[in-house]
Amino acid sequence: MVERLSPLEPDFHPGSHGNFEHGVDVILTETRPGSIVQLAAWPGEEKKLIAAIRAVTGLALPDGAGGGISSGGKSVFGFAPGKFTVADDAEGLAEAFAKAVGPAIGTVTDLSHGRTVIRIAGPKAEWVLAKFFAIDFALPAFPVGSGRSTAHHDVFAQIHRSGTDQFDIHVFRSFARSFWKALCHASEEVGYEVQ
Amino acid sequence: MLITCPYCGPRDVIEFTYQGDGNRERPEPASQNFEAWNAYVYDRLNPAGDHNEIWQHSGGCRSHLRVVRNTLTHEISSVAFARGDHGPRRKMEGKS
Amino acid sequence: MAEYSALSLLANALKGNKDWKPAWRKPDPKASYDVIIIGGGGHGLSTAYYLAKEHGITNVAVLEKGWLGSGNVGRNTTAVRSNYLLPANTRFYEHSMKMWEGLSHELNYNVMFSQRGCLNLAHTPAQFDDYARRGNAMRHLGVDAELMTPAEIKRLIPALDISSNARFPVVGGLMQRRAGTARHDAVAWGYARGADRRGVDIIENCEVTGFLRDGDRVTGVTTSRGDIRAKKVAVAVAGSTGRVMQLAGVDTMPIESHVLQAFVTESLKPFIDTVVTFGMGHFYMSQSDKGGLVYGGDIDGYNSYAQRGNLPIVDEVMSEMLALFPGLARVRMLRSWGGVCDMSMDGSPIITMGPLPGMYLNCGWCYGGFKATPASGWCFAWTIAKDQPHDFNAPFTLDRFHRGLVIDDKGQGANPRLH
Amino acid sequence: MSPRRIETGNRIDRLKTIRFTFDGAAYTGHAGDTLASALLANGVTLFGRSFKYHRPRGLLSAGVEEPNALVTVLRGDVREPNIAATMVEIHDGLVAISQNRFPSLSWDINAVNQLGGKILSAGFYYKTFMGPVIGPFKGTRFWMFCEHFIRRAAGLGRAGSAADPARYERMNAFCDVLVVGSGPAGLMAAKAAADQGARVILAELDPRFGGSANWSDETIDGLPSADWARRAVKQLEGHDNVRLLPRTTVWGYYDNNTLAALERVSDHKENPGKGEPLHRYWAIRAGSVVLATGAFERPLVFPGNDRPGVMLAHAAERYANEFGVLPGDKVALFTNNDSAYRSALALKKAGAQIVAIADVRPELSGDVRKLAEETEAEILTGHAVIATEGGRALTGLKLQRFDMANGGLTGDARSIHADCLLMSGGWSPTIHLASQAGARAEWSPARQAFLPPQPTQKWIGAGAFTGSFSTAEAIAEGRAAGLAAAGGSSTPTALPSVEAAPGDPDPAPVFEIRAKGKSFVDFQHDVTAEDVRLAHREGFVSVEHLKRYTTLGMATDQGKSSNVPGLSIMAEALGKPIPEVGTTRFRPPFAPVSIGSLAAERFGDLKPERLTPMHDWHVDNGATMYSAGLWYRPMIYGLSGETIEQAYVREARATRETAGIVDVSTLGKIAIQGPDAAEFLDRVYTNMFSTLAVGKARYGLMLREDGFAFDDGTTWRLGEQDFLMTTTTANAGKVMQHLEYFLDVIWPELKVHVTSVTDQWAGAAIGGPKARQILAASVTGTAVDNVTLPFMGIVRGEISGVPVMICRLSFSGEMAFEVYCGAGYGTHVWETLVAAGKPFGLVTYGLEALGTMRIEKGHVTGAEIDGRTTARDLHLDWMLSKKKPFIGSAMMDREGLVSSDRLELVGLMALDNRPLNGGAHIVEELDEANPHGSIGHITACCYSPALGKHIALALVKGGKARHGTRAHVSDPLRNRFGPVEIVSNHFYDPDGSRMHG
Repeated sequence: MVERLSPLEPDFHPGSHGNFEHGVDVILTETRPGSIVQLAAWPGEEKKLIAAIRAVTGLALPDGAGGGISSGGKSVFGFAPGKFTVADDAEGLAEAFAKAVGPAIGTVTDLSHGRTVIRIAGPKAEWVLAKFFAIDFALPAFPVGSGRSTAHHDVFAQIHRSGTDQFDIHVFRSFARSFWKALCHASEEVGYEVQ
Repeated sequence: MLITCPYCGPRDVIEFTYQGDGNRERPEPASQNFEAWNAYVYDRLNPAGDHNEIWQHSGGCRSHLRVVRNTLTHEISSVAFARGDHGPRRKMEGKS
Repeated sequence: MAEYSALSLLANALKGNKDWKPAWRKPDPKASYDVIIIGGGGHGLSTAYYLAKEHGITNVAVLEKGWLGSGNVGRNTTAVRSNYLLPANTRFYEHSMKMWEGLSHELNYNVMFSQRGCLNLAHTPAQFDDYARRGNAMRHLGVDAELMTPAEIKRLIPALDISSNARFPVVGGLMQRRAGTARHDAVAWGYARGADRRGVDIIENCEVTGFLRDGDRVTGVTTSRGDIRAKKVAVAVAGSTGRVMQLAGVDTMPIESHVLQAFVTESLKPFIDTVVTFGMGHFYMSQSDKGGLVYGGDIDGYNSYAQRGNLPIVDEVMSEMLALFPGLARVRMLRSWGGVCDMSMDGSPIITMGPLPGMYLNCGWCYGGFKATPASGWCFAWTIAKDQPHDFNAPFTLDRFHRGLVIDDKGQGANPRLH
Repeated sequence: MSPRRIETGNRIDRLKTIRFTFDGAAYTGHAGDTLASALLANGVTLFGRSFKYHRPRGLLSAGVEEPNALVTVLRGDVREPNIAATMVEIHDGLVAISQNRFPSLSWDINAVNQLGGKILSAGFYYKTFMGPVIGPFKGTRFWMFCEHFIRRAAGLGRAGSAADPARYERMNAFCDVLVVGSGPAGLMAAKAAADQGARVILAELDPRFGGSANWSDETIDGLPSADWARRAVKQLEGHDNVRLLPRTTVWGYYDNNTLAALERVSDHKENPGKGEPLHRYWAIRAGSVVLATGAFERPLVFPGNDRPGVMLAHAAERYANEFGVLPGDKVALFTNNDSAYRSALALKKAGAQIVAIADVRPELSGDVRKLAEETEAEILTGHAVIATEGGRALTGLKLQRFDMANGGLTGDARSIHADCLLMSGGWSPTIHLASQAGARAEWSPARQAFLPPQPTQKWIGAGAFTGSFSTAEAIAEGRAAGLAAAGGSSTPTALPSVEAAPGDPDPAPVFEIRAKGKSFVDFQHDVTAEDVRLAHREGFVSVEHLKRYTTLGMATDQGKSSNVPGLSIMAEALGKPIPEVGTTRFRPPFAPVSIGSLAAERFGDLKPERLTPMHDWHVDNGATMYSAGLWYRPMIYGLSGETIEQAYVREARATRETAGIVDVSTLGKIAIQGPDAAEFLDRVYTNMFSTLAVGKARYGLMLREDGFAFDDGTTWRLGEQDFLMTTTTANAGKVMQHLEYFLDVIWPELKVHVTSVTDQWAGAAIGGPKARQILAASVTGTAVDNVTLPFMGIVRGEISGVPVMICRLSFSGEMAFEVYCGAGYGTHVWETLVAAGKPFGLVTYGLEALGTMRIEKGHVTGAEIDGRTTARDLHLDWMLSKKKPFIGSAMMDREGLVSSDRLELVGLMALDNRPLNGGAHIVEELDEANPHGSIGHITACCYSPALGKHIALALVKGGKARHGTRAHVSDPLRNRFGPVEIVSNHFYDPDGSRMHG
């Protein structure tokens, strides 16, 4: 199979950058999942869709708006009423869901190429993200596993908190390089490493 | 200004797109009542006080919301999903 | 010797400035008038002035809820121009421009109309063509317009970033040399003084609380200072049109009220000598004679009567400002304020008889009200006096929306937020 | 040691000497100094020139309210004008210059303006400069001639044009309690809220927390107040739920408790850290707010009150106690209240001689008299200052007996030598933020001040802000406010005890001493008491008229010190109490805010760049990129030496002769999925989509609700319930919102989901006579012949291992195919197609050639669908289904949309064989000297290689009826006039035989 090209390529520079003399406070990476799928249930069919997600991925979604979970290279989170983003390191998720989610339950939209996932991790991850997004990143307000839909000016983002100090940011592929550059720029203050 | 999206919670107004007077009811698609159509497209309630209006959380979950907001103080007294809601609307008057 | 002149200034200074008279009287309202004008802003005052001067109708009262000029005439960014795309707008605003050119003398009051030019920057060849279309439309109606190259623009505005690596490089611009700025408050005061001296009663702190009716017909108003009857009642309250029309039982209008913020920096030595607008967003700026950069951008984008803005527009406007003038990053915003605009459904105004018998309506000015002040009052006075519109305002009817005769300079349809 | 440096001064680190320059002269100061304190320590008295009269001015204050001592700070070419010297922390290498003077601060030629004082009264410019009504100076010319000089005389500092290399940043913050101000009230509030477990932000505009505790020299909890403050700050630093923001001015109070603050992160540093911003703009969403912003001392209005050396009393106290600078050796005090006695005593303790205390009040309380006696000054109750002496520094003053009851001055004037005069007109609570988030301020006749209004948002006040001027009250109110803001209840522990100088918080109601000479109300704008009275005579009596007519309170200090004195003078003239004159409502910002901080991270980077999957390939292969909205698209792939026109003509010609390929990834793409998808499309598009077969595409047109044309594009039916809609690049976002609105608000019963998949797909359009051969050579898994892939058919296959979707449709008018694949494979598929096309002569083409071919075909784009045109105007009426209603169908036949004089789409051919211009107008009769009679305009134009002519699309009145007739282009802007023939917009291959093959 042909390898997918990352949209970050020419501006992806592994190594330490910025004010890192006293250590790096965030690590930036591109997670490059093999599959990203958007699932959307018809009104009243959300439970069935959640069951299908469990059947396909083995992930049990917690209740509540923006709830999510990740495990073993797979993650899922709600980003809108009845709508979920599922990502998997492996390819082929869309096909699997196409079988599991019938037209009576909802729709499956393959976004494996359409979204780029940038991970920011480290003790200053909240600090750096607060420069972009007007949402509360404090742990009580944004628990581990959950997702948020938000935007930084023209750049729409779904943010999945995949760890206490770790966030996966799903952005439109066409904006990814611009956003990446901005994220690197904003991380200079705290010192960052690209992995 | 913050709008409390029923799905996303309180968010800055920058994430929302205003869609105007939420009292208007669109005539049936095949309606030939042109005055009703005109009223629907052009005539707006514009009160100084509580205003029933539609917003889209375009920089978030993209739901449309029915918001009651005071146009003098910007205070928001209620927010609900617009979808499936049969909240207050203004029937567009007009002779057919 | 004119009442106001260099000589009178000197003569008064020698007498310790003790003899200056009030710019306008502060009369109590009479029981009735020939014409009542609701709204002591620029448009209401100029309407009163031209009713008296052009049509000999002097038994006129202007009713102002607060202090005179407290609405948008004192809250705008003072630009005066007639660089519109569509002929109905161009003709009307050009009429206004011609009146501006003689206004200080007309009023014996220096409104400081400074024809320093207004430059619209274009950032893509397609946008440049759009501006060319507009400029040519102006030229075919006898209005001045010219295109400028980036090099010419740089000579005119040295602080402007025209480099090709700017995110939105400047590819050219449309210049109207006769456009410019005026001292906004002086326009209200000058018209007030002029109307007052022709016998018009200007009544401040007089809030209209309702309309007197005889059947459908409007026969006067109730106010915080008593009932006042009139043969004709004219409404010129842009920004409050929704509120006032509701008092007359007209609940819906093709108008939304929106807040438009404006900003001024601290005083600076001359920085730009013209009005300039950014083409890849919404930003306009000029410099006042006092030295403050006066600028603004988009409306906040939702119905409001609050005269207070919110932060997203502040950030947006400043970002666009620095995209053009990166040297201004350390200059500081001194003051911001909000005005309430009547955003109409096609971005163009309404000057018309009705919608009720005995009533006349002037509203829907969107962003454009200040520069329209002379022509708006002139046309409205004509319409009130003759019970028919002048050619200049004939297109600006209330029923044009329903009839599909919209005058949509921006091509945004019935979406007031985008005009 | 500097001439005025003394031993006190708890903010100064004498071990650190700092070197800086002011107006080119080298000075030294210490760490902790402001530019004001350092220069004052060096004996500098003259700091600036006033706005109108260019009078010499010194320091009035020690803080943010400073109206006089404004300077420009230079960093290389970057200029920061109008900064109060009192707010500049010195650092090594600081370069500051004075402003609004020529040629120098001490010899300013414009000081001549003082001679014209009476002529240059308030509003004089409205009465003159109008010029003659005839002759060369008629109209606006004379005014503009005068204006030229007025503008140059006006203004303060000079802005630069050099781009600022500094970084600005925005930070979004959330907290339960925001405490604004860190005096005793603020410290107590922050502590109380933090102890309740609340998330707290404490913002202080000074570099040090503590506010008045830093200089009041009181005792709190048995400690000197400054030490008490240090201890309190240390305790707060130990809480991980507290964020301390020094150098942070909270300047705006917006809706829903959103506050805006400016943190000056590295203004005070010679070299900021790597990635460290100069300013950080905090947007804070606070559950509740404690306003503990203190109060501003007011000047008194008397002749010569602006002389350098005349200073607010507490400011002098600050310079002595906080900065270790004695503002004068022989100091006099002029006051209407008790608070200033403490200031006099502080200066006395710091080593000054207090030569006299003049108090407008006839009597002093016993406590205060005791304080006064401690200063060893001559005490002159019932006296007022009626004049000051000196040039660029104070040398003396004149006093006279004063009767508070009637303002009368009696007896002989007395001269006193002094080099510093402290004045105090009482205090005005700093209610600015409260005024932004509250009702009308309330006048307190006792305090002679406006007190905070009733809140309209969630805030609680504490300390001097509320008019409680004593430290003991501040401490009690601060703790109560912090507790309440955090939702806690009162705790029984004792409050810290306070030992402070006694005093009555209420001043005498005296603001002005009316004597001969200019008495300044607004120092920076040179508004005098006489100007206020002139405004009254001319009827400008409402507070807003006063402000606008005289410019009172409009200077950089926004009337912080002048507001109440100005109002009181107007109130007296009107014979009304102050509250009936009114108060101006304060607007954001509380203090001026750098524009860089507001643009924040978007400074230098206004908009993100949107790149297609093949972007790097285009750049690497010689494309000139064109910025289209946020996208970048290839404009041409120029060969060396080619002009733009040569390049696009070559590209278009080659496409029509062999084949060309273009990146179409930017087209908006929306997945329309669900059982009602077809029904939905029928309602959205003017034409039918429910009849479209799976595996087929159709061109569709949308109208707005008002019946005007909105957008067009092809929509592909990929499955029974699965459509892929394409939109124009420019309208992708708008169309998406349009669809979402109808599904969410109008037709919630439809089971349809819409998702933006623009970024999922890379798209390449390959067209031309050889296109099918090239495709056939590249694609596996499907045939691409006319039967398998007819016009508007869709097939799936693979190109070099990558799954692709191919639709046969044409924008260029040639036999053409759009090839879509996953965006991550875009470059791979593109390169494969380009390589496969090489033997056939395939060219890559850009937007210019794309535009050329579409003009030749007469297709419309955003230039024609401009929001004002109808389907009929564009000859798309064939797409208006009569079988079903659709969005806009009810409105599209209104009178204005069907009238015969509408502009309609036509083609134009230049008859003079010269290029046409976009935006040129069309006329029937040419009149170059006096252009008129426009019948339309050109929307797009090009040189057509297919026709060998300069052609254009145009919107022209009458439209089709004019086909075959002659008209003229009239383009006075570019001086291009000439004959054209009006023809059909379908210039090339009108029956479509080439694309149908």
